[in-house]
Amino acid sequence: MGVRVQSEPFDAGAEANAFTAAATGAGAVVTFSGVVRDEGGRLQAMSIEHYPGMTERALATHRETAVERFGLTDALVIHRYGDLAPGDVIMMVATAAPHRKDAFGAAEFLMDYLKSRAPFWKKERGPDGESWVASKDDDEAALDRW
Amino acid sequence: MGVRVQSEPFDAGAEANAFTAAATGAGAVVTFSGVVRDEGGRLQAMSIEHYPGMTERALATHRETAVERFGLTDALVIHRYGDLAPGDVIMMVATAAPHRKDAFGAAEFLMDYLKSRAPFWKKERGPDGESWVASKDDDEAALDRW
Amino acid sequence: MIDVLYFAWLRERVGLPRERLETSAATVADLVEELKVREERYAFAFQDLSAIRVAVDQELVGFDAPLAGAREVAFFPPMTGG
Amino acid sequence: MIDVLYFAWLRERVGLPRERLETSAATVADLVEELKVREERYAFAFQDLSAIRVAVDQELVGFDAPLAGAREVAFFPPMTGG
Repeated sequence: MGVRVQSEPFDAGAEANAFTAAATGAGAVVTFSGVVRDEGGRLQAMSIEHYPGMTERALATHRETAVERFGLTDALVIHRYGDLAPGDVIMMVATAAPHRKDAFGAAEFLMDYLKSRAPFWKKERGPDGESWVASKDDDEAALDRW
Repeated sequence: MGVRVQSEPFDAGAEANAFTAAATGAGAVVTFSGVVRDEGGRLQAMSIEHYPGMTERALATHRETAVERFGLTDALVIHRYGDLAPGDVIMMVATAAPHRKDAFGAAEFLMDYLKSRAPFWKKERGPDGESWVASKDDDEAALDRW
Repeated sequence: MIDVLYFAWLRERVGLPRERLETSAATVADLVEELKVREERYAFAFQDLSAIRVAVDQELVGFDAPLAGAREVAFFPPMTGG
Repeated sequence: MIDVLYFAWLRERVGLPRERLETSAATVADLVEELKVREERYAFAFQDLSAIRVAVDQELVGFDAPLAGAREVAFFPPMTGG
């Protein structure tokens, strides 16, 4: 089902259903959704900047790698940019495979790459103003296992 | 969101959306859906038998263990029994956590336990008649990592 | 008196989903031995215990589990849900 | 001529999202040195290279990457998507 980069909200459940219905012969479908946390009221809004062109390329490459490496029947990546509010779904990945181990592995693989290798940058607005979200050493380290 | 054992079909996408909307403060939501494969046309129908009473207890216990062990904000398990057809969604789990590692780990943990410790038995009907699905050594071995 | 339940191919071999039995078996293994000598269909159903799982009062146990105080014993093949 | 793009706080520090530059820099690192001596805002933006990532023609590269034939260089902080 490819990759999509968009500012518009999307219906993660409807996307998952369409993905599952199209994944004939899959057996196992895993989805991951990232949601804007409100951090106990400290986060009022989030905006996401990205690098048009490179974003789509990077996501398509990671998706293709995941499909080959885990023998997926299909994979989907959707990521929003622009202004988001607490509770909004930022992005989702979905993976379909004959067996659960590969569907799970591929979803984790895609998320690890997406976190540190897809050109998105989050800015948060709270009571004390705006700040860019710092990358986590954990996220970079997570790539080592693949 | 608890556990549900039912013969009726359910809308996995709608369940996932409701789960995500209720999981305030979660950040990461993982779902797994099991789908009846058609095995290249060799599987015509599936029926699932279960142990009423014990099924609900076992699922509730595994869910509670997952919530505590992975610090989930919520977890959901839905499993069907009765007659199913290729393409039908057999079951789903959903897990919500502040960070993706725990949401993924908990969903895999729940699936591993559900496969080998929840009292469901699948029977498949194909061109050569009916047969009970054999358990996989892999599924039993998968429990060792937890 | 104890309720004995059978699931999947065990149910098919025994020929019924549940029955209420009078037994003085001390353990699950003793109960199985009682059943096996009762009728051929039980001997057929329980011929390979390595392929059979047991629950006493809806908790998975081993064949050495005691039956004292138990209300319900269930026999079934390894589970294949998910 | 090469297009140079800046994202996130690099864009804010440099004060523009992209510009077209004439450069004879052989590598990304050379280009950064050219920029740093040009104006204070570039020196500020590029003061800690360990916090900066680079893409040449939309592929992640190191600072030692050659610029020969490149059409587009982008500078940005470590990515925080997902």
